[in-house]
Amino acid sequence: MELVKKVEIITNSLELPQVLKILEKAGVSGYTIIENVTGTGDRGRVINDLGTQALTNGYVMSICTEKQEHQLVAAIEPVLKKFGGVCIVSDAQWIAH
Amino acid sequence: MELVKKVEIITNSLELPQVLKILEKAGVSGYTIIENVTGTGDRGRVINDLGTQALTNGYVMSICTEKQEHQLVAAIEPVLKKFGGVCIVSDAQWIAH
Amino acid sequence: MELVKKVEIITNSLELPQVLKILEKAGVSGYTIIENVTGTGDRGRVINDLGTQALTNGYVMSICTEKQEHQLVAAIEPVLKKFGGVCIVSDAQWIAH
Amino acid sequence: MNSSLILSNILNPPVLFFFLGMLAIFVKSDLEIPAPLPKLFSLYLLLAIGFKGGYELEESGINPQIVLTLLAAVFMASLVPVYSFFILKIKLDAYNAAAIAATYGSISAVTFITAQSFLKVLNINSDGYMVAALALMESPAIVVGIVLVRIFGKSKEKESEKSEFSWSEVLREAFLNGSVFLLVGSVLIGILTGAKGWEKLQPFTQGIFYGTLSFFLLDMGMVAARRIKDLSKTGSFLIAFSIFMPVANAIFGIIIAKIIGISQGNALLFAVLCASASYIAVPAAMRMTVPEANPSLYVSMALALTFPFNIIVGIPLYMNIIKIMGL
Amino acid sequence: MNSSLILSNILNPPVLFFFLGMLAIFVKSDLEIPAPLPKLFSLYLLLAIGFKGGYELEESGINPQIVLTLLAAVFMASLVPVYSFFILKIKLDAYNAAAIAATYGSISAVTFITAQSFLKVLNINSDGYMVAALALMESPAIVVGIVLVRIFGKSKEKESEKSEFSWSEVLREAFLNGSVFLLVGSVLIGILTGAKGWEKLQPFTQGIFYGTLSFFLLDMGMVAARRIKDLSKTGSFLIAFSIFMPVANAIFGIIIAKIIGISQGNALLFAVLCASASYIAVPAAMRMTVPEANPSLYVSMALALTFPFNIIVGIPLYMNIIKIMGL
Amino acid sequence: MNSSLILSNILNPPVLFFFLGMLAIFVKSDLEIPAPLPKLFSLYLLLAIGFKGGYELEESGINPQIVLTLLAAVFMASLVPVYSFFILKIKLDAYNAAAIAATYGSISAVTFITAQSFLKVLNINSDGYMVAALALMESPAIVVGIVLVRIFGKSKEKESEKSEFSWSEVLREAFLNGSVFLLVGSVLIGILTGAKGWEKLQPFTQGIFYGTLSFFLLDMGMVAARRIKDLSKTGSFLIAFSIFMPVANAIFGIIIAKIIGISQGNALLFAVLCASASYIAVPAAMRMTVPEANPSLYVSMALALTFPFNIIVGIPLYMNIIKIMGL
Ligand SMILES: Nc1ncnc2c1ncn2[C@@H]1O[C@H](COP(=O)(O)O)[C@@H](O)[C@H]1O
Ligand SMILES: Nc1ncnc2c1ncn2[C@@H]1O[C@H](COP(=O)(O)O)[C@@H](O)[C@H]1O
Ligand SMILES: Nc1ncnc2c1ncn2[C@@H]1O[C@H](COP(=O)(O)O)[C@@H](O)[C@H]1O
Ligand code: NA
Ligand code: NA
Ligand code: NA
Repeated sequence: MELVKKVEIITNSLELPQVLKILEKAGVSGYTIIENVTGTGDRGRVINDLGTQALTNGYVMSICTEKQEHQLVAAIEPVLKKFGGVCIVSDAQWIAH
Repeated sequence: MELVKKVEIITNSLELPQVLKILEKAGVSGYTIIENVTGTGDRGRVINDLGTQALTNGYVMSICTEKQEHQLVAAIEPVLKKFGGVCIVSDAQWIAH
Repeated sequence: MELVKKVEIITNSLELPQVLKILEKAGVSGYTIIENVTGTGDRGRVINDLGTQALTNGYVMSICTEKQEHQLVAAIEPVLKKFGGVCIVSDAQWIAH
Repeated sequence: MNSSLILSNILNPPVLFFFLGMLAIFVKSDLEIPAPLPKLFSLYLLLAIGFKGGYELEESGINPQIVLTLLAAVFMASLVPVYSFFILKIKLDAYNAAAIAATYGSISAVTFITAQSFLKVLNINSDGYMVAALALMESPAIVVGIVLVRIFGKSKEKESEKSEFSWSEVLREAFLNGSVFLLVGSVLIGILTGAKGWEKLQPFTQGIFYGTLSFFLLDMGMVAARRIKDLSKTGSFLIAFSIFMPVANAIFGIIIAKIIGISQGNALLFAVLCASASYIAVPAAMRMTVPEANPSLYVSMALALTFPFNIIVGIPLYMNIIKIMGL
Repeated sequence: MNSSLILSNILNPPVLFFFLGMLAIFVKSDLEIPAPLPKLFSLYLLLAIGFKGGYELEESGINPQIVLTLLAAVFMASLVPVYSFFILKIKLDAYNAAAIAATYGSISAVTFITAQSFLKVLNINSDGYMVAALALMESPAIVVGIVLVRIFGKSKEKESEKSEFSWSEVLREAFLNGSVFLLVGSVLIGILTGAKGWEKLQPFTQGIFYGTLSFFLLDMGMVAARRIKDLSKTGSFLIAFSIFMPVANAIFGIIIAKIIGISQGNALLFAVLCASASYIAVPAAMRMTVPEANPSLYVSMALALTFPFNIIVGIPLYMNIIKIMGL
Repeated sequence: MNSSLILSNILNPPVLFFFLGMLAIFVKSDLEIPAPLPKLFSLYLLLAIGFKGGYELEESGINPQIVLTLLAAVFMASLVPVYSFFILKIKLDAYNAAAIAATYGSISAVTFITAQSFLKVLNINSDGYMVAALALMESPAIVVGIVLVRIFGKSKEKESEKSEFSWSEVLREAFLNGSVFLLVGSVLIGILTGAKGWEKLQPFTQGIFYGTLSFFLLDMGMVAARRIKDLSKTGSFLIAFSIFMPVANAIFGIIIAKIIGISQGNALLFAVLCASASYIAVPAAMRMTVPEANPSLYVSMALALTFPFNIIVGIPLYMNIIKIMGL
């Protein structure tokens, strides 16, 4: 198995497309999305009970190399600063098909 | 990036409010929730096909400090003992907005 | 808390039953499932907008021992090779009820 | 047993869709009605029967007969879990016995609705106030069940933990759970808005009612069948209980119906309420208040056995008993 | 105020279901209408009123009165956020003031629909083209709000980031957000298919309309009540704003309605459009374009105060004012 | 081509809503119909047309003409994938050729339903048994596709893996996939409950039918348009295939319809069945049994090209051909 970095990003659903663009620019081999997650943070409670994604969160996870990770984190930071959210990095191993 | 603990808790959806109370008491800066996950454990299969949350699981993840983590784990344990579920802790790094 | 392995598998939803069989064969104590996640990988974009699971992904996470993990990874690899998807392993600690 | 009754029941589209749902699981079709669509149907059905019951109640007004019926309903809902508990205690611990007893003391709204639809096929009248009986019979068993656990359960908990138990939460769970709340609320709105409101909502609450019921029973057939394999761990005692207890409760209900002198149609609905078991509200309450009990026991008994039994065999059987007993 | 108007409003099933939803949260019932079911209802309602409005417009044709009304609609939708902004600036920074101003300049479709249903109870006519006014009033406030931020917001951003701002995205968000798009699209389809199309879709778009509205308001009652605790952080200035501003806007709207001489029913709908605040399209646009503003402020004001106020008190109150002013 | 036919098709609300959905994606509106709501509509449509078809079949009874038509249906469903395969093999490997061939051999239920609605606009009769043809044409192509892969696919798999392949699973996937199962089940229930059942369910299965179809086509327009960019990777050969093959299949179907002498309305439905391609059942089956094939090829061809082509151009075109050929 290959040593990799696992990057997880949680932010407002509306910013999801922007996050995916950043991931693609960093050249990751893929990512996985969980939509309409909720939570609490500095910007208050997020409840998924309005018929809009404007006020829910999106979760994206991507397995990438350490180099890609650095690029990713640098590019994601201003988005999080502006719209809120978190970016979590951890070590992992993986096999892809 | 800051070294942090990632705490993940999976338990019966009905106990979710109690888990969130424990998180807030421990003073974590936020958490993320995925509702209606399913699974299998000692208490049997969980299928999400009844119009009730009584028999589905909730997933909560919180990034916190090591100190908060200790407090959390201690407080969560009796809930898991009584109602079932698991609590997973791992190392990570993060940036928040 | 006990040192454990966290295994995460993301693959086409149709293969979920097969993955669960492998988990059960490896003797894991349980697993957690998130259905209808989406993503991108070598097999292209996955959008959850058709009334079928055929083209969405399933996410399974299982906490297990290192020994079970080895068995799991070996058994999962051919499935991923054939139908696509990824398997991620990381270190964690846990308490179960 | 009168075979035309069985046929009338089975040739009812909702019941046939129930079969179809079961069949889908047995033949391993990948037919799926994903969450939360079934929730839409069940909320709709509660709103619709509540609203209709309220409207009919407003039209008919209250009379002593109604009061008597409602008292009988509360009586049965409180009594059934008590005797069920002692029967179950023969083989089970107090936790599981109480949880199952509560399950059978409470009711299944969709079984009630299917019985209404059966009466409609036979052109037998029933009254709107039976919906009030339905609402009244959902909660008492939860309270009785918890009282039984408090008395008979040898608590493994330390005293400190025991103090956490809160009656206010239990009572809220019992009397304000979603289905009771929506049902009672819709009854009240039906009463308040009367004929005017009925006219406005009728295409929604009545027009598409049987279609939605069919759709919901299609799903329930799948849900029930999915749990049938869980029965293997249940044991023959509980399997027998899931069939015979409903019949006994129904007969008991019919006797009471005869005593208080209610009409054929209402008697069938009352019998069905006594015979049916809860697989939503009660399991949710028991999961929270009696976590020691095994949910897969009480859920699979109510869902995989009693529910299909009542839908397919029970409803015409109870009608037959009612006819034999000359109501 | 004419108490029979209040009663007519309150004894309307949709409004009662709204109360029931609020009550569910207050008594902590576990009643739940899980996502995305409410989305189904809101999409349905937009499609249905759009299609009906289009059909009626096709029947009646266009006349100068209609053009005048639609111009008045755009005028109010652009003016309300401007004066609201300067009132709000007394206590708030430019970001929050602009976001709240935009919220109150735009409209709430379900408030409009509830007012239509109130007119139906009273047998007062209104016209299909008011749906076009509804559609026209949704977007301008978003643009006005962003212009206000651009002028008055002391940008904390560096110049480099500022350049990222794209008007094309903002205008798309304003004029092509899902609800405006579906509404306008359905109006056009209603116009194009006329009486033939109407006949075919009528059981869907009309038959089950009030039932679905009731269901949706049940949910909206829960959604509104859930946000009431957030009001504690809002402060009395904004609480007062959430009640008095709608009334002022409605009166302003009624005066304009009198000047341009539109009928009682249309005047009520116009007043309600002026009085209502957006809690979906505008928050989404503001979250993206003015992330510095606090969503829990503008969402909870519009949803937990203005919306219930309009549904319960506002609609009959504005009707009363219309009657007093002799329209 | 008769322009009034095109107009009749396009001025049909469901078709206009399909356009509206496509437009939503093209202009980047944030309109969204989140999962699983579209599933609700598609299950509803299958249940409704199945039930109606069954009821009509029960009324009309079986005759040799019906048997002949159903045989022709199975014949075409088995033949189309064979000749499609050999055409596709010119440019593609056996896996992709077989998967696409299976896709075009099978059918799209919503195209069929839109054609029914087109016939209704034109007041042309069609028969309930065509729904049985629809059901019969869904599965054979799956089996044919897999047989073709078994014969022509140079398996990269080791022998040990090959043995894992299970025909029973394939046949289950082919004949018991959710849509076939629900459709056939609803037909049978429609037959069994006849006029009585029809009367009860008619407001549900018929009343709200066109509205729900409109809603579903709104979604399908979005789904189709979303895949249009994927076509860039498809290449002109496959793009041409997605348009010309349906027309060829339709003409072939019309010739057969003429030979066996079926009515105009039925002939159109038959042509549409031959012309349409599956984007749900077959892709699911192919994803499992021929994982070597690229799903974005067969899904985007069927969904982004053939489906809109049939809905917008194909249906009136095939009707025109039928008229020209004097059926
Ligand atoms: N400490 C945390 N742990 C896990 N998730 C978090 C944490 N802080 C914030 N989040 C997630 O990020 C979202 C946005 O955070 P914020 O911008 O702080 O409001 C929240 O709604 C949570 O879903
Ligand atoms: N080993 C495990 N790995 C991942 N999730 C687990 C594991 N064991 C239990 N769970 C989750 O926790 C829930 C409750 O577990 P239990 O109380 O053991 O039935 C299960 O339904 C699973 O979702
Ligand atoms: N690098 C990655 N990081 C996270 N998820 C991935 C990654 N690569 C693939 N996946 C997930 O696995 C699914 C199947 O991958 P593939 O077989 O490569 O198309 C994708 O749709 C993603 O959900
Ligand atoms: Na009972
Ligand atoms: Na307004
Ligand atoms: Na075909």
